[in-house]
Amino acid sequence: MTAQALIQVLASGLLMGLIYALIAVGLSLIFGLMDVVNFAHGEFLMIAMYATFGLVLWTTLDPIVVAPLVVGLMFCVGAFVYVAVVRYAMRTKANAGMVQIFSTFGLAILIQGAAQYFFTPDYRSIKTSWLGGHTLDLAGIFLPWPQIYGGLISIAAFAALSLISRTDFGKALEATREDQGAVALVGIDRNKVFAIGWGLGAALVGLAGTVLAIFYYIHPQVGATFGTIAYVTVALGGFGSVFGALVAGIIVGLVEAITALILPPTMKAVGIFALYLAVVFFRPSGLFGKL
Amino acid sequence: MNRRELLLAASALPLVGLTGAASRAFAQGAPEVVIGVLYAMSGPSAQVGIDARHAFETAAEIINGSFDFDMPTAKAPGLAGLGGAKVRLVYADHQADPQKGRAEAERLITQDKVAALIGCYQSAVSSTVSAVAERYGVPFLCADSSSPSLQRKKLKYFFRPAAQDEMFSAAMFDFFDTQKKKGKKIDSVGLFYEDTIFGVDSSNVQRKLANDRGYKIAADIKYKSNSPSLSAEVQQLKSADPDVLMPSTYTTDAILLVKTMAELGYKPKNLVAQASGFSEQVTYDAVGDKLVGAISRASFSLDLAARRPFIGKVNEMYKARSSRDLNDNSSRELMGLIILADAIDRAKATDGAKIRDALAATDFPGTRTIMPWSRVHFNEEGQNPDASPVLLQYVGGKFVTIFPDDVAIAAPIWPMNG
Amino acid sequence: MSSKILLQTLNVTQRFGGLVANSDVSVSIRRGEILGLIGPNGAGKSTLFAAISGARVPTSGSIVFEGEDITRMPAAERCRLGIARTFQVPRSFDSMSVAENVMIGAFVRHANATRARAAALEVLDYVGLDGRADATAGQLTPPEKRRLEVARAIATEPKLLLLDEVLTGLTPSEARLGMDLVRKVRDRGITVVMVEHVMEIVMQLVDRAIVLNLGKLLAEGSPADIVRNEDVITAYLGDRHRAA
Amino acid sequence: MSDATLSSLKLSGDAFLAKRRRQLMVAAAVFAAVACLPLGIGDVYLQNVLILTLLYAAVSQSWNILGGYCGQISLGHALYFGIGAYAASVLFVNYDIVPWFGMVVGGVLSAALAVALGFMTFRLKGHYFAIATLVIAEIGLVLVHNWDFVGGALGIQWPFGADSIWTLQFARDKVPYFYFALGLLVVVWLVTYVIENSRWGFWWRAVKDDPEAAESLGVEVFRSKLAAAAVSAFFTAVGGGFYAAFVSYIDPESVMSFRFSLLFALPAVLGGIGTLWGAPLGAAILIPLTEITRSYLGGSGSGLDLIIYGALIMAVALAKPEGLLSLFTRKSGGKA
Repeated sequence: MTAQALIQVLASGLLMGLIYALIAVGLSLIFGLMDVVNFAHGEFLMIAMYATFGLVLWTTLDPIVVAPLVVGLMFCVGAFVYVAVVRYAMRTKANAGMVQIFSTFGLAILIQGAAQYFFTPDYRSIKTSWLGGHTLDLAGIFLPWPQIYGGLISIAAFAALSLISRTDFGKALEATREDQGAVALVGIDRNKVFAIGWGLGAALVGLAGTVLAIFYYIHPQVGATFGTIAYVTVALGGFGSVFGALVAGIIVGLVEAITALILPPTMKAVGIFALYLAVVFFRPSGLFGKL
Repeated sequence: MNRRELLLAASALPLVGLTGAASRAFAQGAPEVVIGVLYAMSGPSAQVGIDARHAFETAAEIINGSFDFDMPTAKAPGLAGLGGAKVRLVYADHQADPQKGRAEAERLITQDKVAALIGCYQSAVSSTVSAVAERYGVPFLCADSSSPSLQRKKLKYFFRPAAQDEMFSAAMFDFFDTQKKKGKKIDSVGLFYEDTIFGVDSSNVQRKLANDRGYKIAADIKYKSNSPSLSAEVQQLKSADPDVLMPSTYTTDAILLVKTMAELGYKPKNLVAQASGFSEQVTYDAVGDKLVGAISRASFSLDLAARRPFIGKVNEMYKARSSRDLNDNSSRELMGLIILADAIDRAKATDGAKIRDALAATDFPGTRTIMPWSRVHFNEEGQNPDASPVLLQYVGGKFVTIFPDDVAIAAPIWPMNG
Repeated sequence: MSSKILLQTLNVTQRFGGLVANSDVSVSIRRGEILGLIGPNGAGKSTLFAAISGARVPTSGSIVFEGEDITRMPAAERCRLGIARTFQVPRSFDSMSVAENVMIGAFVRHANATRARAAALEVLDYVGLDGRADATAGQLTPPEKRRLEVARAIATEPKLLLLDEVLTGLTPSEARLGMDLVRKVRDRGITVVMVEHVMEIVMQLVDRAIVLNLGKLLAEGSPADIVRNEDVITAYLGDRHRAA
Repeated sequence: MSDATLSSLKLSGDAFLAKRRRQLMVAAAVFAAVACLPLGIGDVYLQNVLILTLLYAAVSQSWNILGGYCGQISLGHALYFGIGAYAASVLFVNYDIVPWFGMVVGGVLSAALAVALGFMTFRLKGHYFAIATLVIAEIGLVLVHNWDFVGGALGIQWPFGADSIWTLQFARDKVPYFYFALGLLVVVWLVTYVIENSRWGFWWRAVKDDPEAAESLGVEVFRSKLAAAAVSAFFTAVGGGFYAAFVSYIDPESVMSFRFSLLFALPAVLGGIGTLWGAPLGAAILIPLTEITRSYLGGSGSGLDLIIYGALIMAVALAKPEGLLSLFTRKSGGKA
């Protein structure tokens, strides 16, 4: 394998890693806000991909153009899921952890079933788009435009997140997560903040969905493929840490690519998993998690 | 039966009754032969099951109705040997799980009293289902699992009319040999296969054939199915750049593979696929423009319709149900049911042993099928040794038969990416 | 070993990054006494408490219990040696009954569940919770929870009981009942160390007090000596008086 | 101590013993009733559902030992199930060693592995632990997938043979499997019952509620977790060995995929974690429901069975967070 090929693999891994980070950050955000792990996160991604696909088919516009619409839609989906499901899961005192895991897990199965019911299990993919199939050739290093776009979107999203954290709303989020009792006293509606938090988390994974829809295939189980990676990414970065999700996403992308070079590609997930185990062995709360 | 009724009522699912009624509505009044159909109807490979359902329903329509096709059981309405009995299909969902396949096979045999079973796509499931069929003495027609290991068990009730991977791969290498004789350069092959029974079995056969016939294996890549990215894998293929890329992949990965190859600027000199994902219309809908010149092995070719017009009609019937053309899988499934029905017709009974003997005695020319097979009969392992496979090349938005020469429509474009 | 000293800390220092929470603290706990460990907020009481109970290993220095160096010994092992503790915020096992909570402590001395149960019931009777044996721990009132903490600790049959602010936040009448309980515990022959910052109450109860300030040992002596100590008055009482 | 309180305390102890005895009698009655089921149910399909229900009840109860009693949520028990299945299959198919022994070998291997992995993972808390278990099981799956000695992706087919209780192979008869699965459940239940009232049982529950407080009361927290993991893994593996004999064909996906890890946790969670009857109750509802919806709704390929299944899990988790068992028990003093 030449040096060029190595750079190629690393570049591809980096771009994929940025997209992983974008998929994962919503999960981490929700956890940071209210200590809930959403096991239907991958299914949110799947809904966003179907939504992108559907809108592109219906409006004949480009996935990039419909993206804001999908993100808005996903915000509503996230807020709705909070109001309709998670709110109740949060109320229980007994087995709180289990209830959260299994209520969102039940939701995930239900969404998969519904997707199969409404969209059939067939594989969809967006055939033509501005970026789809186009590649940037940098002296023999091929960088597909959809992935470059995904990487840029991801960086933009993280920049926006760091800005949001400085706004009043960001402070309200922070306050809610620090002390849920106290915020009620200063007039912040906890449920509203959580609903918005869920909306935001879903919107972020929705954004990732609009990117993936350009170059990945879409089917009812597609969330599972990325869901596991998202969980490991979030845990590796540290639950609740937005910056951790970014760093971990990039690391996961790179490690996956490198493992596929060293080991038989069938074992490439092993690299990510082993890395996770090694990291939490020394840092039980991930790279940037709070203890 | 009562207990089952009770259980159903207890589970408070009125829909259960509805689906049961719907499948029973098939045959009203007339005597019927029940055949159990086992596919994954939910989960990642559910689409195959749903396509299969359309194929079987088309086949049942042909068997039960009266059609002027030169195929067994087509002309007479129902099965003449059983007084015009209609074929009724009962579907079961095995979710690609061998345990569930086994349980569903038993349910079909003991509750629905099926005369025979047909299925299963996933070789792992066909494995447990064939064992159940053997134990209950009910014939199992393996329509589309192509793992060679299935027939090695020497089961009495196992029958596979279509080719298995050894025959398919042998056809590919026969094709390479003829190309080589024509002076084309084929020195190395690149194996790219998923880490499932299908992929591993296929690659084992191909590796052996390549070694036996003196082709260098430039790449031997086993990848994880449904990976989020295939960049690193494709990069390795690109570095190795074999003369022929031989993928054994399912639909999802076929789409991703082709997209990734295009993105990374890798144009394989030639691509000869072990069907599966590369015989699915969905793949060509998605990435057909990048697959011009790709070759896939197949059990089926629509080109044959030019010689046997009824194939086109059958395809239309299928298309009306599923809105897609018959492909490698659906054609085998459709034909499989007809072969099974023909045996039941000749057995003049729904008794397992008699159907089995009739199946074993099956012998008719391939021209009476929709397949490119030369003959339909079974050896002592239950395998049809004359299910001659073909190679199809994707040219001009459709598949063209290019091998073997006796059924070829056009000369192969080789190399596909010069 | 029948020395009068039950436990000693020798030059215990605890650093958290740049912050020094305990600096060179050497104190002794005498057999059979009720010792108060007091100091204003941030004085390093809890840190020293954690070092003695085994919740944290100090950066340097050592801790000796009955002549044995236990500096690095895990909490569970210390418990077997005879050191028990309570928590500032009561941490009952809320899915278990009150009796079962106490049984956890009793299992240190009784491997058999029936005997552990009997021992637990005896302790519950002793601390006055016998009527609540079958209640779920989560249902107890806050003062009852404190009592349960003490009961659990006693059930481990300790030589040394470390009480972390057991009297804080109680009403005067509840506090009095609590003090009675502490005396009763000492009458069982258990040495008691109480961390408190409500000095007024503690001083009525303890035989001796140790005052920490800014991580250092400030004063040590009888309650009467302590309240008269100039340093203590400026560092602690003065502070409090000014704040009040 | 006054005589009055003494006698009241004694009563409390006696009441406790009476309760334990009553539990045992209820169990005897329930298991006896279940043992009679094959007399009335001759249908092979229903027998199959019953066997799976009993097997999942037993394995979920094994999961419950670690997850429910000790509070360590494992999402990777498929690893132990797979080890059991593979140990029994490899020993039987390659070395002619009867599965009875193979299951025990698998159990011991799994228990040893659980302890070894425990050293790595038991420092982790909450989701970090759960994801570590998931990830380890996935690594195991990939390794088995690529390990040719155990058949790799091709799996292992048990040879056809005459019906025999030694080889646990029965061509058509399901009843022996039924009694084996029931026997396994009874053993796991009894082990749980005995441990529940032993020092280990109490330690586990203390570790689950508050590990730090437990540690201060002399509980060997780390060792408790290791012990719970070992017992849990042992019986999960025995269940896996039985499953292999029952299906007589295994491949990595069909015994080690993440789906199984969830399926082992689900009955206990829905029935009531950390209880004696939660897992069996959860399995008794969940398994027949999934099997029957799949068999009678799944054939359509519409995904309706998944919708019902998902909605059920969600509904139970939200409506009865303590588990369905709370519908049946009047818990002392509690709200339920």
